Parts: sequence; structure tokens; C-alpha cells
Amino acid sequence: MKVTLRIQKYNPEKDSEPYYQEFVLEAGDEKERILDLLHQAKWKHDGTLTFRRSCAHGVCGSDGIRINGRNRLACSTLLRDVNYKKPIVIEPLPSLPIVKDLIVDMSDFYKKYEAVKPYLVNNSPPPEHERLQSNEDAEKLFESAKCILCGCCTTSCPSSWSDENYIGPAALLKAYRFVFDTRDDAADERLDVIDTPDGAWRCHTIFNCVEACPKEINITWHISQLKKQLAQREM
Amino acid sequence: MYKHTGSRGSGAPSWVLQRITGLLLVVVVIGHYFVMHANPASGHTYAAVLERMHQPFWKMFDLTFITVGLWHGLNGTWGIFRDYKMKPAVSLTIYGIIILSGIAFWVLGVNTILSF
Amino acid sequence: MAYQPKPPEGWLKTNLKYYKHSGSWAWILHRITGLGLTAYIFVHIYALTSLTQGPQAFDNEMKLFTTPVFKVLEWLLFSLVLYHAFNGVRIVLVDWASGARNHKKILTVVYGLGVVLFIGMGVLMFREPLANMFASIR
Amino acid sequence: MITHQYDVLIVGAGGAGLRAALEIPEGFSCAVLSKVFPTRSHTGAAQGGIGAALGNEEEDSWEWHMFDTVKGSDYLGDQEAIEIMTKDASRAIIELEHMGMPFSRTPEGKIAQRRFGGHTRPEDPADPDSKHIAVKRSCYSADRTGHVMLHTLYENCIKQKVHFFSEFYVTELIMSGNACAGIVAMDIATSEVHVFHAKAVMLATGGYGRVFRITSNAHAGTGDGFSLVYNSGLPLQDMEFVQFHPTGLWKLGILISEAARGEGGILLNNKGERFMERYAPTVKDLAPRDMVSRAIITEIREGRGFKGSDGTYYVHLDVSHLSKEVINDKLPEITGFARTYLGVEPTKEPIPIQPTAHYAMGGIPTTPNAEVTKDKKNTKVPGLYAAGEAACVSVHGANRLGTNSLLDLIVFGRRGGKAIAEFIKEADFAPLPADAAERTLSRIDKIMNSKGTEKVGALRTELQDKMMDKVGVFRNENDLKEMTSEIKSLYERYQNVAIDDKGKIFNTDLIEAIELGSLLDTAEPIIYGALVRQESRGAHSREDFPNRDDKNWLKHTLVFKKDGTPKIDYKPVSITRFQPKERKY
Ligand SMILES: Cc1cc2nc3c(=O)[nH]c(=O)nc-3n(C[C@H](O)[C@H](O)[C@H](O)COP(=O)(O)OP(=O)(O)OC[C@H]3O[C@@H](n4cnc5c(N)ncnc54)[C@H](O)[C@@H]3O)c2cc1C
Ligand code: HEM
Ligand code: SF4
Ligand code: F3S
Ligand code: FES
Repeated sequence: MKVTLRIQKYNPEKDSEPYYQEFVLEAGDEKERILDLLHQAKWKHDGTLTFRRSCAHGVCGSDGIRINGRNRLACSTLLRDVNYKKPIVIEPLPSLPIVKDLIVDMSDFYKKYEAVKPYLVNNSPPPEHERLQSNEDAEKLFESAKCILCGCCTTSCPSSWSDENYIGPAALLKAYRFVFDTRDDAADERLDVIDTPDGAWRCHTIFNCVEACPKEINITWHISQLKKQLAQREM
Repeated sequence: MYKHTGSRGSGAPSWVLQRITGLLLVVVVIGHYFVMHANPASGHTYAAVLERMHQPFWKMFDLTFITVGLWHGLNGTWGIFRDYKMKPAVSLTIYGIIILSGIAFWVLGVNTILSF
Repeated sequence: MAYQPKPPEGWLKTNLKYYKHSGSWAWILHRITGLGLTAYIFVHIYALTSLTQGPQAFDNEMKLFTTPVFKVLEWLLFSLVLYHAFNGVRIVLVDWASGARNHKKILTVVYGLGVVLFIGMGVLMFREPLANMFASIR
Repeated sequence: MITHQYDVLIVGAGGAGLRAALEIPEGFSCAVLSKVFPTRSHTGAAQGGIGAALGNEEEDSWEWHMFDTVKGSDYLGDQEAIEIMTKDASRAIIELEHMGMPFSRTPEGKIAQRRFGGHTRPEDPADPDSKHIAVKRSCYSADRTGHVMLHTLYENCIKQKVHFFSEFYVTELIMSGNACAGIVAMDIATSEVHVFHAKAVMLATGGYGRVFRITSNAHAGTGDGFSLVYNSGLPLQDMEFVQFHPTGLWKLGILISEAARGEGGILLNNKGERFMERYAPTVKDLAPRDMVSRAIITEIREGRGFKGSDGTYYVHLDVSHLSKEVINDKLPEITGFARTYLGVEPTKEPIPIQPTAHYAMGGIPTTPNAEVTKDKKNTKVPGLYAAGEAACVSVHGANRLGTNSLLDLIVFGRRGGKAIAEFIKEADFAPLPADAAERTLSRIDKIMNSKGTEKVGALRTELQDKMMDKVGVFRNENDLKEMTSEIKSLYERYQNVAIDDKGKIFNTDLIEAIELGSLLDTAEPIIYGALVRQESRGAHSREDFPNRDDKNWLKHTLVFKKDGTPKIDYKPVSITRFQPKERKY
């Protein structure tokens, strides 16, 4: 079975503008991963094709790209998830600077992540045993702890397109992960960080992030919990 | 590159109010529509309008509509502008226009209602 | 040699290009209708100042607004109101009532209600011409 | 070329590297280099759990954990090190919890635990000859244990403001006389070569699964650390012991964690028989990995497997009889893989699985303080440390038990970090050779300007296929001999490799070419180790020597590269508490 990938390419050493290149590839069946096809394009046709990847099964978050206009992981998107009868359009994640081909500069994304103090702060001396936490309280964190920092959500959010300083769903989700951890003492500091014009208030419940998240995290729900927390704090 | 823009410039009150005024408006606007527009005569003839305008309930209803509607609409509009990065001067100008026009039209509307 | 990352395309272009699902349409329309209604509220307030100039002025103005074209426009305006109102309720549910967990379901219900109300209002507003129409058919 | 100076350099930002970084005290400079962004390291893929005899769910003791590990290692593990690890395990887990790791919990709010292959307790603790039954020892967070552990460690590194060089590819160790004086690395974003001068270097570069065609490991798992050491003339230990995990998704190798069997999943052949009952009557499907992998291949060889569309064979892993809650709450991720990648609905149908190359038991020989040693007398290499999957302490011997790797990372990562912290207080910078970066520069130059005819992708596939077929679950002398000449010819052809991308920015073509070198450097000692070891022990099964031979082979192998050819040496095993016995489950 032949499929066509229409891949956006851009090499800053040569090109002034990104352009598209089509690759006609051989796919075994419709369960083939887009990542396998990208590899085929790189290994058999054009070694300059550049993209990130590592785990190949959706756990490391390296290969967030835009497939047919939508942010997804190349390794978790199979042919049958897209219309492969037509050329499949592959582009880098939107709104971040393009380093080369499908690779974007994620440093801004990481900086936002670090801004919410993504680590447990507990000011009491550690007990000899584990700090107790009910399974219900633990499970409240699990969905947010699934995040693989792939960037699909933040770069899919229209608010982040218009306000590049918007802290974005991924960082907000991380804030949730710690604000609602019963063992944590720094909720207030984190809420301060997201209670800014570029913080949680730029989220207009657009749900692009939820649609994009490969780990099926309902980010908007988590943001809504944070906003309620922020509002309660002000009252 | 991400810059942290100060802490706790809380948008919480306007966020909450936008939602409360919105919910209020559901009742007010849809009510308004049913009263004024479902029956063309009741909203579009001087006599009928005036008749209602003399009742305190409808006076209050219309005052609420104007106040809440303007606040909600303009706060919403300001919210949209805040999504886009602007130079401080531009941003301040727009904010000024929004506030001034809001006050002006509120006065205009209130004046109409209270003339009767 | 340091690389020069290419700045991204602008927000408008990205917006137009990016895949749109029900939630993002809802947002775009909410924005447009919100702005539309705000503009309309200004017009509305201004228009009603004619009330202070006496019955003549007001009824004259209303002549324009009661022509069939304006009646249809008025009805269509109601669709904006309904859309914005019901979507607004949906947003409040998402924000305050964990509606994010079921946002697609809420979307369907709320839009369904909106359509019913819209048609209902149409029937109310145009009951006379409608009745006439049916009468002539019969 | 840019030169940096740091007291400590840690290569690799997986669990081992990050844990070590947390031990470097303030006042000393420390940098962590990683070829992928830290949270993209392969530790994040670990699913099932991390072992410690916390006894939160059932009575347990570190001595039983130690016994299981020794027995699991087929008595090749160094008992001194195993004792250190299992004794320290509970403390290490509690420390992770204090760092913020979100664990699943018991009803009392303690860390939850579950069963895992090879982890047992005596049915009657009073009776020394008691039968051993499965015990709940694996601490977990749903089936994302490695993921949350990696993130927790990275988060704590942010908190401590550890300095990262992310997407830097380390190409070489700088040796100065006997000591390690630093490393050479390439900034992937710009292809610029940097020289890092340091007092101490720790290698925590993870495994080499990509040497094989079917593997659970990431594309980045190319064994670079082994290659760095091997090319410096230092030995690699026990490389013949490659763990094949029994349950990889058919065709893709993606891991379906042992947790699936820990929660009650069973293996079935094409007759619908629960065949593990025959191979390990007491623990059945929860037997250690080497046994289960061999059982699966044996079933397939005897015609009781299913034939896949790609011509390879598989058997079934069935979890469909488990309750929906167990599947959705405890195994969401791995059942998701079956759904996503094979279109199989695990609540209704069995999952097709086959053994997949998973873990390197062997590696860079170290002391229990993560100090790299260079000979059978355990002579230390000053300034060089190794931890994690890249290292061979050796706690896993001939076969690693599930959950013991994550434990290995945090126990020996920390010990290594502490040892380094001590070392740098006293030590000085070893002098930096003037031509430190020469080899890397010329190597890059050669690949970039090569007009050769060999393609990286094709060569790599050839290597992976051959390794899978001839150095896989079962091995024999003929195949291995053949492989020694194969690898020679692959090395020669590698000299003739050319790439398409001639640019400097993010040249992944170049990186893959260098990685291919690492794969070859890793495959060679695996082949040679497997060839000399004329016995079957743990994960190493020789068809021509089907039995364990403690008389001749209760020893570690060391493979060095001398003048371009591999040389073999041996090292004794530390046996303290448990004398070798037959390994039956
Ligand atoms: C699918 C899967 C499931 C597993 N499940 C479990 C489990 O349930 N329990 C358990 O105990 N163990 C499990 N394991 C094993 C365990 O996860 C690994 O052995 C362990 O994570 C290895 O960690 P590490 O820190 O040594 O290396 P890794 O996490 O692999 O990290 C290697 C690091 O080195 C860096 N690096 C490598 N080469 C270079 C270079 N040339 N230059 C710069 N940086 C470099 C990489 O960027 C990376 O940061 C599992 C393994 C796999 C593959
Ligand atoms: C009828 C009931 C109404 C409800 C329930 C409602 C609800 C809401 C809500 C919840 C928002 C916030 C959206 C966000 O923050 O993302 C909003 C925004 C807005 N509303 Fe309303 N509203 C109503 C009526 C009106 C009316 C009558 C106007 C016009 C005067 C109006 C104008 C706006 C504007 C301009 C916005 C900003 C849109 C945006 O941020 O994208 N609304 N509305
Ligand atoms: S929330 Fe989802 S989409 Fe966003 S970074 Fe995390 S995993 Fe990726
Ligand atoms: S797309 Fe953006 S606006 Fe909110 S719901 Fe998601 S962050
Ligand atoms: S390659 Fe790891 S998430 Fe896709």
C-alpha cells in the first residue's frame, strides 16, 4: 500500500522559508505508525529529514508534531487514525520557533514548566516512613502526573498563539499536580504564579489542548479546578 | 522567551463576575426578547413601551439590563484584547476607550429610562 | 555556529490552519457573537434615546424596524443571543461544575435547547404571517 | 571548540544519572549531559514497579528479597552488592516518596505493592526449606512507575538547580594516564564539539536494546556508554547476559509489563493451554523472565505458537478474565498499548506477544560505590564512575528480576553520587591532554565527508536482524562463530558509511551514524562473551551446553578491546550468604 507524506521542511542553513516535500512510501498495513513512515522517509529517501523521537510508544514525549493540521505524537498515530488516501500533511508543532524540519525550540515551553515550581515542597521534617496519603488523594494526581511534556497541548492553544507569554495548559497542569498534592506546602506560591494576566486567566476553555493531548488528559478540567481555587483564594 | 509578569495580578474577580453577569443575562436578555420582540407591538410602539416604562419593575429590569449587559460585554471585549500582546500605550488607549464609552452609553441609557 | 530559529507564523494564520473540533468552533463563535452583541447593545441604547424625543420620533424610527427585513434580522439576532447565552452557560458549567469531563455531551444538549428556542421564537415572532401562509395553503 | 570545567560530569539523565546529581553538594559545580531532554530518558518507560521489602501489604524482609535476587541472578550476582541494594531498598523508596513521587496507596495510605516475577517469600517463614510463594513487593504508581520516578527526580534536580546540557551527545572519554579527565561531547543543535574537563565523570547512559531487531528499548538505547568505555581499553563485564522480556507486543517489541501477569494475566499457547504450568509449576506465569522467554520460544519451536502476518511467531497473553477495574486502574497504560498499536481489545481478547530484547545485565564493571574497575582485581579507574543499566555492579548476575532495575538506579546512583562527593573534595583535575577532542573531530569529519556507499539504516538493520536470530534467546557455537566474522565485516563496512545531511544544525543523520558505531561496539562484546561462556545460566542459554556449570563458569566474563580485537578475562563472583543451588520455581 502506497501512502504519501507531505512534510514541511526547513533548513536554516539553506532555506529562507519552510517548504513542503512529498514522500511516497510503502506501508504494510493501516496499523503502521506515522513514526515508522518518517523513519522510512529518512532512512530510504532523504537522510536530511530531521525529527525527534526516542521511545516509539508514546511515553517519552519527543515526537509531538502536527499531523493533518492537528498536534499528535508521530509514534502514537497510526495510518488508520488519519485519512491516508490523501497526502498526509506533517508539520512541526505550531507557534514555536522552528530549528529544523520538524524540530522546534522547546526552551520556552520548559521555562513555563519550571515557572510553576514543579517539585514537591514540604516544610515539615520528613518522617521515618512514607507520608501517608489516601489512595483517593493519590489518584487525584495520577491523571496530571501522566503528562510527558510533549508540548502538543500548549502549542495547540489559540491563547498561546496570540500571547506567547501565556503560561499554557502543560504548565497549568503541572501546577495542578502539586497544588492538589496533600503533601505539598507551596500551593500559594504556585497560585501566585498562575494568577497573572499571562496565567490561568488566558484559558478560555477552548479544549484544543484536550483534543491534542496524546495521554488523554482532560487538561481543561484540571485548569478549571485551579481557577476555582484562585477565585476562592480571592474571596 | 517566557517572562514572569509579576505575581497575583488577580483576574479572579472579573472572571467570577463575568460568569455571574452572564448567568444573570440569560434571564434578562431572553426575558427581554420574549417581552419585546415576540409580540412586535409590545416592543415597537411608543405607547406600549411608555406604559411599561412607568412600572418600577420594568424600569429596574431595563436598568439591570443596561448595567449588567454593558459591564459584561465590555469586560468581555477587554478580555479579548488582553489576549493579544500590545504595546502598553495601545493597550492603555483601548482600555480608556472601553471605560469611557461604557460610561457614556450607560449614562445615555439610564437617562432614557429615567426620563419617564 | 549558532542556529537562527525561524519565528513561527502569526497567530491568525495558525488559527485558520489548525484543525478545528467542536470546542474550538464554540470558542470562535462565542467570541464573534460576544463582540456582535456588545456592538448591538451600543446601537440599541443609542436607538432608544429617541424615546426621550416623544412619540413621533420613536414611532417613525420603529417604522424602519418593523419592516419584514428588520424583523428577520431581529430574529437572526436572537440566534446570536441564544448561541452566546447557551454557550456561556456551557462555559460556566465547565468552569464551575466539572463540565469539562462531559463537555461534548453538554455541548449537544445546550445547542439542542438553543435550536428549539430559536425556532420557538421564530414561530412567536412570525405567527401572523405564518398563520396567513397556512390559511392561504388551506 | 569550547572548553568547560566542572567538578562533576554526569552523562545520562535517566534515573541513575539524576539520582547521582542530587548528591553533589552545593559549592561544587556539576553538569548533567544527556542526548535527549532529561524526561525523555528511557527510565520513563518503566511500568511495573520498583522492588523493596516494605511489607506494606504482606509480611516481607530484605533477606527474602536478597535471596530472590541471588536466585534470580542464577547465582552470578555479587552477593555483597545485592545485600547492599536489598537492605537499602526500603529507605530508598521512602526517600522517593518524600521527594514527591506519587505512589498508588493501600487503604491505610501507605505505598501500595504488588506481585512481580521471581519475588517470593517462604510460605512458612519458620521452616528453612519452605516452599516459596509470590509476594507483593513491587511498589508502584499505576503502571507508570518509571515515568513518575523519572519526573520526580528531574523535578528535584530543578529544585536543586542542577545544570543540564540537554541534547548533548557524548562521543568520548578523555583519559589522562590512568584517570578519567573528562569527556568530549557534541551539541546536537549546532554540531559544535565541546570539551568538558572534570574531576569525576559518571556514566549513566542506560542500555543497548537497539542492538536487537525486537526490543522494548527506545531508539536512543544504543549502548553509547558501553562503547565509550570499550574504546578506552576498559573492560565490559558479563555482556552475554541480555534479558529478553517474555511479553513484548508482537512485531513492535513494545513492553507489556510483568505487572499484567502480576495482576493475574496468563500465557496461552495455540492450544489454549496455560503452558507455564509445565515449566514452573509453583509460580507459573510469574517465573523469572529468562525462564518464561525460553518457555515461549520452546512452545513456538514445538509448533504451539501462532504465526503472525510478518512470518514471526507469537503466543497469547490473556488478561480478559480480570475485572474491568483491575485493567483500567492498575494496567491502563499497557492495555492501552495493545489497543493503540495492535487494535486488540484486552478486556475481550488475548494480546499477541513475543520475547523482546529488554535489559543489559552486563555492562561497565563497578564497585558497590559505582567506581569503575578495570580488571579482575577490581583496580579502580580514578575519576570514573558508572551507574544504572550501563553499569554492572553486579546485582543482576545472569538474569535481572523485574523491579530491581529501578531500585538499582536509585541505590547505586545515590551511592555513586556520594562517592563522587567525597572524591572531589580531595582530588584535583587530572591534566587535560592537548588533543582531547582530536579523535571526535576527525571522526565527525570522516563521516561528514565520506563518499562511501554504505547506508546507516541498512547496516543497522542487518546488525539487528543477525543479533536477533543468532544471539537471541537461544544460542549455539556455530551461530556465534559466524557472528564473530559478521561483526568484523560490519565494522569494515561501517568505515564506508556515508550520510545525506551535510549540515551543522541538528544533524540526526550524523548522530545515527555515530550511534551505529556504538551498536557495533556493544554487539561485539556480547557475541564474544556468549561464545566463550560454555554453559547455560540465567538469560544465556546455549543449546550446545544446556546446563549450568558452576565448576567452570561461576565467574564473570570481562571483554576488553586490545589493538582492535576483543580479549577475554574472568573475575570471581562474591558469594556471601547463599550457596549456589539448582534454580527451580
Ligand atoms: C519498557 C521498559 C519497562 C521497564 N520496566 C521496569 C520496571 O517496571 N521496573 C524496573 O525496575 N525496571 C524496568 N525497566 C528497566 C529500567 O527502566 C531501565 O533499566 C532503567 O530505567 C535504566 O535507567 P538508566 O538511568 O540507567 O538509563 P536511561 O533511563 O536509559 O537513561 C540513559 C540516559 O543516558 C543518556 N545518554 C545515553 N547515551 C548518551 C550519549 N552518548 N551522550 C549523552 N547522553 C547519553 C540518555 O540521553 C539518557 O538520559 C524497564 C525497561 C523498559 C525498556
Ligand atoms: C445571555 C447570557 C450570557 C451569558 C450566559 C454569557 C456568558 C459569557 C461568558 C461565561 C463569557 C466568558 C467567556 C470566557 O471567558 O471565555 C462571556 C464572554 C463575553 N460575553 Fe457574554 N454572556 C451572555 C450575554 C452576553 C451579552 C448580552 C453580551 C453583549 C453585550 C455579551 C458579550 C460578551 C463578550 C464580548 C464576551 C467576551 C468573549 C470572549 O472572551 O471570547 N455576553 N459571556
Ligand atoms: S498535557 Fe498532554 S499534551 Fe500537554 S504536554 Fe502533557 S502529555 Fe503533552
Ligand atoms: S486550548 Fe487553551 S484556552 Fe484553555 S482549554 Fe486548553 S488551555
Ligand atoms: S517517540 Fe517517545 S513519545 Fe513518541
